Amino acid sequence: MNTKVTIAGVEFQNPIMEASGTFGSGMEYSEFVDLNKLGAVVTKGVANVPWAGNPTPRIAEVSSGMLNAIGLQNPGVEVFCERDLKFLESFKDTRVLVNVCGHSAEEYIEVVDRLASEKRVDMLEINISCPNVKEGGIAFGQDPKAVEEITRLVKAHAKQPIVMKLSPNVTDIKVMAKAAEAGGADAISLINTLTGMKIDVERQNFVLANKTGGMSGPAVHPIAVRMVYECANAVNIPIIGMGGISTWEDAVEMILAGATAVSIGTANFYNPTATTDILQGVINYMERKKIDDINDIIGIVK
Amino acid sequence: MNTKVTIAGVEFQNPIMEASGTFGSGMEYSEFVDLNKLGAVVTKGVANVPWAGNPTPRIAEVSSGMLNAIGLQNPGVEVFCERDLKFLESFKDTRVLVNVCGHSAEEYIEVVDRLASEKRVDMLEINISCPNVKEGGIAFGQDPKAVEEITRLVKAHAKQPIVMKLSPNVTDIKVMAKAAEAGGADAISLINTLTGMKIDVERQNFVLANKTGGMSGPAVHPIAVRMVYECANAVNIPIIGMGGISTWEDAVEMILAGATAVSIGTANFYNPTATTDILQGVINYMERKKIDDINDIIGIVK
Amino acid sequence: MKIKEQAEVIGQKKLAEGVYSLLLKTTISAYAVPGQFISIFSNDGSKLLPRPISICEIDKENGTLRVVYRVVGKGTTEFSSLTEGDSVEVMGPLGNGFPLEPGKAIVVGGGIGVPPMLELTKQLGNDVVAVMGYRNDDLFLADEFIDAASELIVATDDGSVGVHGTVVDAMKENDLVADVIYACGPKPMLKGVAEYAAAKNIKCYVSMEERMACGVGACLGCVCESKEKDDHSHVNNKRVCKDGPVFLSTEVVL
Amino acid sequence: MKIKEQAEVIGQKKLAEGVYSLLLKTTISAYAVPGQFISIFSNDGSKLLPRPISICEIDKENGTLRVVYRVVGKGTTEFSSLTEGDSVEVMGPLGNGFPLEPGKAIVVGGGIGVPPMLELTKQLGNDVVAVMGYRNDDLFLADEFIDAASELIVATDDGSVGVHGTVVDAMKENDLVADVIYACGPKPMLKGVAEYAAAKNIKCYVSMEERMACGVGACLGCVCESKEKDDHSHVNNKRVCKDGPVFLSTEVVL
Ligand SMILES: Cc1cc2nc3c(=O)[nH]c(=O)nc-3n(C[C@H](O)[C@H](O)[C@H](O)COP(=O)(O)OP(=O)(O)OC[C@H]3O[C@@H](n4cnc5c(N)ncnc54)[C@H](O)[C@@H]3O)c2cc1C
Ligand SMILES: Cc1cc2nc3c(=O)[nH]c(=O)nc-3n(C[C@H](O)[C@H](O)[C@H](O)COP(=O)(O)OP(=O)(O)OC[C@H]3O[C@@H](n4cnc5c(N)ncnc54)[C@H](O)[C@@H]3O)c2cc1C
Ligand SMILES: Cc1cc2nc3c(=O)[nH]c(=O)nc-3n(C[C@H](O)[C@H](O)[C@H](O)COP(=O)(O)O)c2cc1C
Ligand SMILES: Cc1cc2nc3c(=O)[nH]c(=O)nc-3n(C[C@H](O)[C@H](O)[C@H](O)COP(=O)(O)O)c2cc1C
Ligand code: FES
Ligand code: FES
Repeated sequence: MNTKVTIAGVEFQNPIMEASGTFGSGMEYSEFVDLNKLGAVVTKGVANVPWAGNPTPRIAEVSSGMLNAIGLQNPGVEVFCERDLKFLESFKDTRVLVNVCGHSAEEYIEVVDRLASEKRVDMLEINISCPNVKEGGIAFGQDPKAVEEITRLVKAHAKQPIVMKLSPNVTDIKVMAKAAEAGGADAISLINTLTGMKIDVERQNFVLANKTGGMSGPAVHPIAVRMVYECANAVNIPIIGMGGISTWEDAVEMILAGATAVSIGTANFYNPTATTDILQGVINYMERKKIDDINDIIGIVK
Repeated sequence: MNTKVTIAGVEFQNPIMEASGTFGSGMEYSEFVDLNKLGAVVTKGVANVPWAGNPTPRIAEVSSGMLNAIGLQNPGVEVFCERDLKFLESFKDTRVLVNVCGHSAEEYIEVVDRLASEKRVDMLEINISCPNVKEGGIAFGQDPKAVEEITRLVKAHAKQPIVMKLSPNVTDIKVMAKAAEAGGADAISLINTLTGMKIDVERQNFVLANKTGGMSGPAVHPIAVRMVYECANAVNIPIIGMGGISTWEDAVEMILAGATAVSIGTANFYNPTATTDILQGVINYMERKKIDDINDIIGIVK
Repeated sequence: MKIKEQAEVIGQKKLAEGVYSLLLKTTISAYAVPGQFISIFSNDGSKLLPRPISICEIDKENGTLRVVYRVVGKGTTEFSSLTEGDSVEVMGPLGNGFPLEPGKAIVVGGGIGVPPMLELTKQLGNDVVAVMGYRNDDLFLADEFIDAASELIVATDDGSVGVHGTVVDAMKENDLVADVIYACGPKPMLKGVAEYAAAKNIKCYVSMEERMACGVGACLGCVCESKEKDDHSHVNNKRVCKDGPVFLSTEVVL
Repeated sequence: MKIKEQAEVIGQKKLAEGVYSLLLKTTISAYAVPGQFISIFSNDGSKLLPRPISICEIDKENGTLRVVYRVVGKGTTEFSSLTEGDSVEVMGPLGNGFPLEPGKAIVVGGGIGVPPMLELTKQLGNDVVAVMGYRNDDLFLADEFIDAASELIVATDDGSVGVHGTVVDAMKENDLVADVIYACGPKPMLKGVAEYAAAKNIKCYVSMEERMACGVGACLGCVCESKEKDDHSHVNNKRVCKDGPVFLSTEVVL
């Protein structure tokens, strides 16, 4: 049975990754899962300098999901390379996708340039869709011209293939996917979080210090599947699908809709072995359904 | 204690309505709730002629919500006036909002004209956001120019105040709200359903015959609250808030965010007395919090 | 009269592989007729929609309803772990039920369409031939049909018991005739039974299934295609939950 | 060593209005130290995030953990209905715990910050003054602190028992001194204790709270502000779940 998938020339031993920001750089969850079993580790967003993120509370629970407003706290690309990439050195079987964030095109490029020489980085995931950043961030991801532009700029600097991570907070995701493709993206990943809000009726105030937060978890899964399906039928570059994947069925659903690989985010928080559990479930499904090659079912539901 | 709210000169005894399409014209649920207790009955979308709707399956369950692809099946405005409005005659205390749908501006206007002389109709809710209609429908609701245009046309014909019902499947809901306001809308209601998809991994096919469906239920609530909040701070016309309201807390949350009234949809399906239960909960909250007038808490969380 | 309430679980037992019989104490029993169904709700806040399950037996004296169901997904898996003393949310009775017609009757059930025919068979009285189709020799409820019907004919997909084939094969083999036929089962089976009935000129009622949301006729989620324009919908659609689940075989497109 | 597993409920009892004591059989007990916490998960598929609850007592011999919690929302309401023999999903031990320092100690708990101090008090040995603050005369766990500590001083908001006021008022009234202070409770209380400690030049540990998602340090959801740049984050933020919940009072902004 073959579970290998290839995206932009990079081969992944299987299509199961975790989603940026939910897994750190893998250190914490390496107590629960063997990172070498994963298709890829996708790191938390990294900026050119350390970011402090938003005030707390940063987390709110909602029905079948959560809101987060971390605000892309990160130690900056320098520390990231020295510490996190070094930690990832020892996991040779898994690929490493570094999620990149910035307030401006210049900041993205600074990170991309710094990562160019890092051998441990197999691919860059460019987060143009985080709803928690006031400048840049969502503005990039919601305007097709800006998406194409930033993609082109990043692509010109990147030494590794680039995956553009799209925001679901748009009228037509296909337009954004096409813009990324036109800008030269090697792949796209979706969905980032949907902007939501929770109000505490007793305190009559927002639950999150940031007022709004990004919604993730099973609640967003049907929207994610729809968007992956739409994009798969709109562009010719591969898709990394994510959003509310919690079970192997959710992962298979996403693959059938057109994702070449899938990322698991929020599910790690309630099941630290979600990634490997889901991988095993997908393998069992393939056996039961006599699917010899995972590539045979990518996007077959039309 | 005052629970009365006024929208476009129409007084509602309380801010609790049910959401269009989830309650028929009230007949079926009148076995469970006294319609005279509700702020308003909002009818299923009505077109100029009978619509057959989509093929089945039309319903899929998702985590904390559901997808529907009814496709606006309805018996047409003529039967509606003769049967449904007649049925509603006897419930004098509740207001009646008729939800209007169409494939084109002409079709909307035909319905609006036909309803002009109907005394039992207190307000029209213009559904420009149903994701299940291929022509018109979503196209109207996702383009601000189209929203303004259809609002203006409908307003010119309408004898009752009009509420424009907005689609959440947009990049910036504020733009749509402002377009409706600019077109002369008396109020706006939001959110309609978010477009989602479910795939059956065993059959390797879509669960819904229509492939996609509109997502509703608690899963969409945080998005709805955020959008109501955004609109409340962008326009000066009143807002009817809806989306995943399942408990009195959810209803209060929506009011605090800026809704003058709220509609309860999917919750009726798992709690047929959801509307009156929530009304009672809101009243208890007001008592406990010593809120003399519901109007005092509309949009106070800023 | 529709009721939504917490029913008390009187008992549950496994009838066959994946098939469970659940006995519930509920005031719905006072109003129920054969062919109606109830909605059973999950305790899990992420699974909101009702699971429609047909009524298998009604005991008005003890105030209980019996339902028999097959575990096919998350909801039915949850129900299968209910035990005596637990409570579960139910709504009903829903739908129209089978009209009790005079004369000789054939009741036909296939797979998980078998259980809804039991109360009907009992209420029809004695001149009833029951034709029940199963996958294999796991003949759940067969003993109870032997007691309730004048005759039980069994068909199995694998031929292990009775007629090798479908219930329609069994009806043909026995050249059954009657004044009325009642059927519940998968759509292809209903189609076959309806064709058999039409050929023999027998009045035929079929019980339909569709995905449901409200269960009470409000959402228009569960329609099936009707041959004529429907009085309520004014299009060729009938609501399975409200106008059905039982229809004349000649009313609906099978 | 972090474990996620189904723990068995050995028993549960109500200690005071809305306050419950839950005894769990879990292998986590083998690795736990005072001041650490566990994540308890809801059975309801719509409530996904863990509820962090501090460890109140550790019984390594019997392999049990005791937690004491206040019912404040949906998750804790669900936990309060657990009874003997039920199982519940838990993860832990999480966080760093209190360092056991030599010398004379003051342990300070306020409200639902009282329970986490019990195991600490026991493990510290004999020279411990416990200062516990309550709303009213519902003095849950007070008897156990009497047994565990050298002395118990009680403060109540309503003045019904002990010192009328806060734990800080009680400390001042008794002019307490020691080599180390440990505190858990609401932030304003921690601030007061930290100021008292600073004034008296006593080393002080505080246990912090923040909304959590992962509970293991991966999501950066639960940070608190640190006075210096943190070694891990490289900004002025420390993760309560991983770097804490116990911090030196001088490390964090209270
Ligand atoms: C009027 C009516 C009466 C019924 N009576 C019985 C009965 O007596 N015994 C019994 O075992 N089953 C009966 N069913 C089917 C039963 O409702 C479904 O099997 C059940 O809802 C599945 O729930 P689940 O959560 O276990 O499965 P899910 O996880 O929701 O779905 C698993 C699979 O079950 C099927 N399914 C789901 N919902 C429905 C539905 N509403 N109708 C048909 N199939 C569905 C689908 O194929 C789906 O893929 C009846 C259905 C209807 C409409
Ligand atoms: C490290 C740590 C240790 C804790 N130890 C204990 C303990 O020993 N006993 C105890 O009773 N409680 C403890 N708490 C608080 C406990 O986690 C919350 O009360 C609980 O998660 C509420 O869950 P719920 O579903 O009942 O409430 P929800 O319905 O989720 O929320 C109700 C209210 O509880 C509060 N709350 C929710 N989540 C948290 C959280 N993570 N931290 C703080 N407050 C929250 C909020 O004010 C919210 O409005 C601890 C919290 C932390 C972070
Ligand atoms: C706590 C948290 C932090 C996140 N941080 C990032 C991030 O740094 N960069 C990014 O591109 N996406 C980030 N995301 C989005 C996730 O990668 C993912 O796109 C989203 O959560 C949907 O997947 P899920 O439902 O499986 O969590 C974050 C999500 C969560 C919940
Ligand atoms: C089965 C179903 C049918 C609906 N039909 C209509 C409709 O005819 N017109 C309309 O404007 N909205 C329709 N809606 C949308 C609801 O009115 C409401 O906007 C949406 O469901 C969000 O609210 P909820 O989460 O409380 O259900 C329908 C929703 C459902 C679930
Ligand atoms: S399920 Fe709603 S009309 Fe039948
Ligand atoms: S809860 Fe995730 S870092 Fe603390």
